[in-house]
Amino acid sequence: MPDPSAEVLLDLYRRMVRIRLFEEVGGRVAEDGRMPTVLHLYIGQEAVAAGVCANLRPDDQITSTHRGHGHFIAKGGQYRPMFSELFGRANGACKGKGGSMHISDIDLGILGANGIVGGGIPIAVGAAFSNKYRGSDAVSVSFFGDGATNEGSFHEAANMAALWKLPCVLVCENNFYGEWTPQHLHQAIEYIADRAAGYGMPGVVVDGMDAVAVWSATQEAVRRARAGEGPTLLECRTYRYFDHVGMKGLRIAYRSQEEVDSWKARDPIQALEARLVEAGALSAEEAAAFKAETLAEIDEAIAFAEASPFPDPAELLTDVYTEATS
Amino acid sequence: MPDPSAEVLLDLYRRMVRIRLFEEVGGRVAEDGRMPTVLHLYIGQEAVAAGVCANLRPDDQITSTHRGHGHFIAKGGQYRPMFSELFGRANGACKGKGGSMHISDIDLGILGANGIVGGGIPIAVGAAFSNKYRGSDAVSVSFFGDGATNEGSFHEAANMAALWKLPCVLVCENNFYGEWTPQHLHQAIEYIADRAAGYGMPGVVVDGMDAVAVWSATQEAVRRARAGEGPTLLECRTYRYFDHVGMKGLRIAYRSQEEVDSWKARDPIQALEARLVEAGALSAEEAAAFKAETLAEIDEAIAFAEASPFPDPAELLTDVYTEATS
Amino acid sequence: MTTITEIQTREISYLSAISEAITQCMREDDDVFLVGEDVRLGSVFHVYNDLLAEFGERRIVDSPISEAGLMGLGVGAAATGTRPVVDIMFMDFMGIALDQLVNQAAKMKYMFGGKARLPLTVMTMAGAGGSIAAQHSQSLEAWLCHVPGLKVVMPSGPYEAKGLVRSAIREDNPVVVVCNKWSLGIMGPVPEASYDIPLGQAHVVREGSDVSVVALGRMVHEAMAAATILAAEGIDIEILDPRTLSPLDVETLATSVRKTGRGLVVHEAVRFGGIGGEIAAAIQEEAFDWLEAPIMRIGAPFSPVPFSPSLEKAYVPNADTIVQTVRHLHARRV
Amino acid sequence: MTTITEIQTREISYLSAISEAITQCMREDDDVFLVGEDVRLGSVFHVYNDLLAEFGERRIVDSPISEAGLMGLGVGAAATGTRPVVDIMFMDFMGIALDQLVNQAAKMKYMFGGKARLPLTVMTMAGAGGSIAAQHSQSLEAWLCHVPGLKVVMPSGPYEAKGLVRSAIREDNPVVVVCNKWSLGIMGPVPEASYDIPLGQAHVVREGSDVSVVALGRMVHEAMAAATILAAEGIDIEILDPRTLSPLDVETLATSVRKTGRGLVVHEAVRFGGIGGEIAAAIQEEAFDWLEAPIMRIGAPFSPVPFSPSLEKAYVPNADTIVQTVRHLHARRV
Ligand SMILES: Cc1ncc(C[n+]2csc(CCOP(=O)(O)OP(=O)(O)O)c2C)c(N)n1
Ligand SMILES: Cc1ncc(C[n+]2csc(CCOP(=O)(O)OP(=O)(O)O)c2C)c(N)n1
Ligand SMILES: [Mg+2]
Ligand SMILES: [Mg+2]
Repeated sequence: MPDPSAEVLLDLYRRMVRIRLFEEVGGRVAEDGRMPTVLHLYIGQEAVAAGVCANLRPDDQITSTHRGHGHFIAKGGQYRPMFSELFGRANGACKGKGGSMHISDIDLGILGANGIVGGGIPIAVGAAFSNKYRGSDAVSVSFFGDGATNEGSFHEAANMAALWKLPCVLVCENNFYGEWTPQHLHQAIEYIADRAAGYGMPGVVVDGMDAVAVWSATQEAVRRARAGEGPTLLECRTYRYFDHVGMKGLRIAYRSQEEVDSWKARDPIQALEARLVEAGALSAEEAAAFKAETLAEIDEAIAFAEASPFPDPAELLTDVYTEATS
Repeated sequence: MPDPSAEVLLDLYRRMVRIRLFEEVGGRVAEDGRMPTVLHLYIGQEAVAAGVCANLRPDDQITSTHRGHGHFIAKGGQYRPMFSELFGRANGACKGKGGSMHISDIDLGILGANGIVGGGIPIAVGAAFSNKYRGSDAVSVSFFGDGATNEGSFHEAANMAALWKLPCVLVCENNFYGEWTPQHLHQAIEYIADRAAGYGMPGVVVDGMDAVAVWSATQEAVRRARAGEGPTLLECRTYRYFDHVGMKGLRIAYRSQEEVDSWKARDPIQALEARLVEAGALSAEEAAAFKAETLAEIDEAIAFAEASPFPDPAELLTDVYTEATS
Repeated sequence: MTTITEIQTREISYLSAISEAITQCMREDDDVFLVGEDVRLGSVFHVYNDLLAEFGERRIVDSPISEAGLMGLGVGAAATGTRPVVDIMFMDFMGIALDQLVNQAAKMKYMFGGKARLPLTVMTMAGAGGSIAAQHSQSLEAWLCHVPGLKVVMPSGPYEAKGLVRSAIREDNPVVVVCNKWSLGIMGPVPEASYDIPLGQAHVVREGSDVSVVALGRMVHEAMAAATILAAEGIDIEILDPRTLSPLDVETLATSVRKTGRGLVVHEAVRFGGIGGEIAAAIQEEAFDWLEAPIMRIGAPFSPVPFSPSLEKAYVPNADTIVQTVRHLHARRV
Repeated sequence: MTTITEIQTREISYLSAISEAITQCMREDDDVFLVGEDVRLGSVFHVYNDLLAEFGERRIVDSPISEAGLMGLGVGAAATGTRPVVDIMFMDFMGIALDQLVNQAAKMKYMFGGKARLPLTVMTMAGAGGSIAAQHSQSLEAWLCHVPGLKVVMPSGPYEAKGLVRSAIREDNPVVVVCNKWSLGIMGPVPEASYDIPLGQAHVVREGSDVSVVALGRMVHEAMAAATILAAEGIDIEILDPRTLSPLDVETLATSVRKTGRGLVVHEAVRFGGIGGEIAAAIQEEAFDWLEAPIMRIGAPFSPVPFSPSLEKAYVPNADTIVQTVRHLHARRV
């Protein structure tokens, strides 16, 4: 696998920064009670969304989780529809009907965040089936957590994907906790990628704090999928800095400060920024400018959202069914 | 592992013969329309039920499948309650309420055949949890097919069993078909035992046509379970001689006569009988006498069942709930 | 509107009607495919026996025994441009697949702010009566009717089966087709050409003046048998087949009850909590001032489906139960 | 019978009442254990916060995220001599666990010819109102009520929560306790000592003469608020809390309607296909000759639960909806 070009590295960097800043600002806004929702923050895991989605085309599909804003952004979702949605406004990505756990844009191939742990995996496999059936070379990707790999839906979907060599990639973001339950209390294995052998697909363990590592592992998995060689289970070992939900810090001491700090020391954005600066591909000023621009875009989107109207109660009963029949 | 004693071999032999003759006679009686039910015949797979159950105590529990008569017999179920049940009589093992797919006797630790593929696996794991919780050293065994290993229930239960090191044995009877779908069209792996690694438990492949092999593999698995070392996934590779349901022969050519014949050539009962005769532990006359006795017992049980009354319609609404509260 | 008798029909079975509808839809539209357990070889009910030969393995797909994954496959495929027909062999297994159907298929369009289209058809077999016991005999349509985003149809005979299956497949929403496994052999006149039965329209099967009997699925035939017996006693029942359970055509049902003043709802499902409660409650709301008696309901008693024929016979509602209840209703004075 | 006021009570929350009931049952009976996702640390609702410290990891068991396996674990454990309390965090997830609950737990005793005992309690949280959207807000009790072999209770307040949870745990049958996540902070007087609320008995919450309002769960409080508004207008409603939905105490409800001549059923669940249909249909059967108006029903509209507060406010039934419908009912002349 050749080293990624500076262009790729910059792309990964920008995607991660766009996610991180969204989460930091969004998290605070939610915490201040300005939004009608809590957020499952993705901070710390950005390398996964960025590294995976940088390999995807607009017509490739993803399914995501309750922790879905990062995937939405990495796959091309914009701040305005996102914030309008989170503020419950009529011009949100889902017209205010979906909310944080259902953020989606099917035109961008984003088949939804999901409030059901494991719920998106069979859907991604169905999208892959459909791509193959329709003769498209699009691939689908499902993101899910370590906890989700204990759901039957993971197992059933993985088996089907491997059986039919479907063009998809199963991306497990192993952040070592499902809510407050550590991995060793929910499964007796160390590497989730080891489950792949039980389905007859390759299982790959990746450093999920390294966007470049994720990017290159995904490149190979996507290549295989697009070439009709079947699915891959990619275990990205990563960490969430905040609690299961929200920013307020841990309500329960279920992990140690040392553990958190040790992961933060390997922050994926800082690492890539350092590498880019060192390689001369990015100056400190450019980095600061990009962050400032992004923050401005976020602030503008929040202002836009807060100025937008709530859906009219008459909207309650629309969008339940598609009216026309083909 | 020491070679099994002649006593063990005879025990395995008798259990298998009792199953085989039940199935042959019961299958014909069902086919003749004398019973209100079809039967999922177990013929060909007897070594598994016999080899496993010969290691179990009366207080150990099993859960079974739609193909459950063999397990019922091997775990100590008698012909009379079985036939009365299959004939739908009030004195059946389940008072005529359960039928073939639900044959059970909780007093013998038989927690039911099951009409839901994969449905019994979590139940066996629950029994194992309960055994451990109550400080009993009883173990539980779940029987299920190759097809069932694609159900989420298998996956979820296996993960829990391994996680908590529960005293149970997961026995997959890989007969290479789920209904008429061959294994390679339902999963992309060759050895189902390979799934065990994904849960962190040992997976063992056994010749399911060899009662002695099944017996000794189970002996070790049961020992582990009873000793608190956790579950084992035992893949017993076996074959059913008849179609998915009933005796009438194959309605569809989904497998070849050569394939069927090659498995029949390794018939588990014939093989063990030959071994016993050769070892001088059983004479041809003794074998014939045992079969004749067994057939007589079966005939008597059928006559008994057919002479027994159907449940009174007033029984329809009893046994839905337990009345007393503890 | 052309009626059934004006066009070319033949007597075919309920089974053939389902198969023919799927075949015609698959011929018309390459986006339609069938996926389910053992469907390649026709599944246990033989309904799909002829499809593999015509459409091949690309379009007739055997699923592993994985109902949740299978339903999810249908959801993902439907959301991305195909038109899957998902077979859940026995309706009893719906509990395994329900999350994908209810939390994903039914809600996706709404949660996505209208941006999804879910042309998903789910075929399944309900019904008791053949001693296949508690886990292979249930009628669970009430669960599905309660879920916004789904539609639910229940064909009573071959004509309904063909038309409703076609409408379900062509519909851009998730539709569950609840067939009856003990109706597969029922014969009836069915047009050769393809046709739709519009979803959401009840059908007056038999006109009558004394009591309105709303019968679901196979119970339509039991009601017809009851009508003959009752006619001999001078009681003239009107029989209505809702055909679609969700959305329910309350107006047609209430109109009938306004005429007769008496209503009875009959289904095979367990009476308590069955969709008959909704139907009865809705009718009495709409026709209260015309009612001469309460709306009555017939359904299975509150027990699992028993195995023994002697018990199952007492379990499944039939023409006799209908006759007795209608007599009672008819005799009732306010 | 001692009444609530005669014995030592304190004001505690609905949340504490649940926790106290489980704690007392666990102290009394070592066979009782709790298993569910993240229960060790109290689960997301904090209901179980205090249990681990007292009972330890043997009895407070964190499950992997595996609702089907978890429910099956409960079934197997209950059938073999323990008394599991299984927590299914949100009722919305019931679709994953339903097969084990419906095809195994509910039917096992019957299928086994009476030989099983299934002391299984399932705790779960229903209810909309906090912008947690379509997959975390549903009230799906109607599914469970339709299943012979299960019992279903729905505590409306702290007193009911404590007594019903205890009765559920001590019952030798599978009981689902449908709690309301937005009621956890409701305060009320609750005895310190343990007590049972018998399953299958409805409770007259408020006596009244004009309209009988059958309110489920949290809707009891909305009905109480409506009663105050309506009283000011001279309309005196009687409020009934079924407490147990299956088996349903139809007699108490029908007796009330025979007195008032008018009935209204209110639940949070989607109106169409909700258990309100069963309740309304059953009442009109039993009280027809006394009815001065049809039995009316209030429930959620036929859409998934929306996220935006502006929509969700219009979605969830409340005191206003009750006031309006009661006015309408009260004004209706036959
Ligand atoms: C089917 C289901 N079960 C339980 C939950 C509650 N829940 C939400 S997130 C979560 C933990 C998920 O853990 P993991 O899959 O590792 O994802 P992470 O939160 O770590 O990203 C749980 C249990 C749910 N939403 N859906
Ligand atoms: C949940 C569920 N899905 C499907 C079926 C229908 N069915 C009954 S047996 C069977 C095949 C089972 O195959 P396997 O597990 O290999 O067991 P075998 O019949 O070979 O013993 C199927 C699909 C069922 N009973 N339950
Ligand atoms: Mg995690
Ligand atoms: Mg098999």
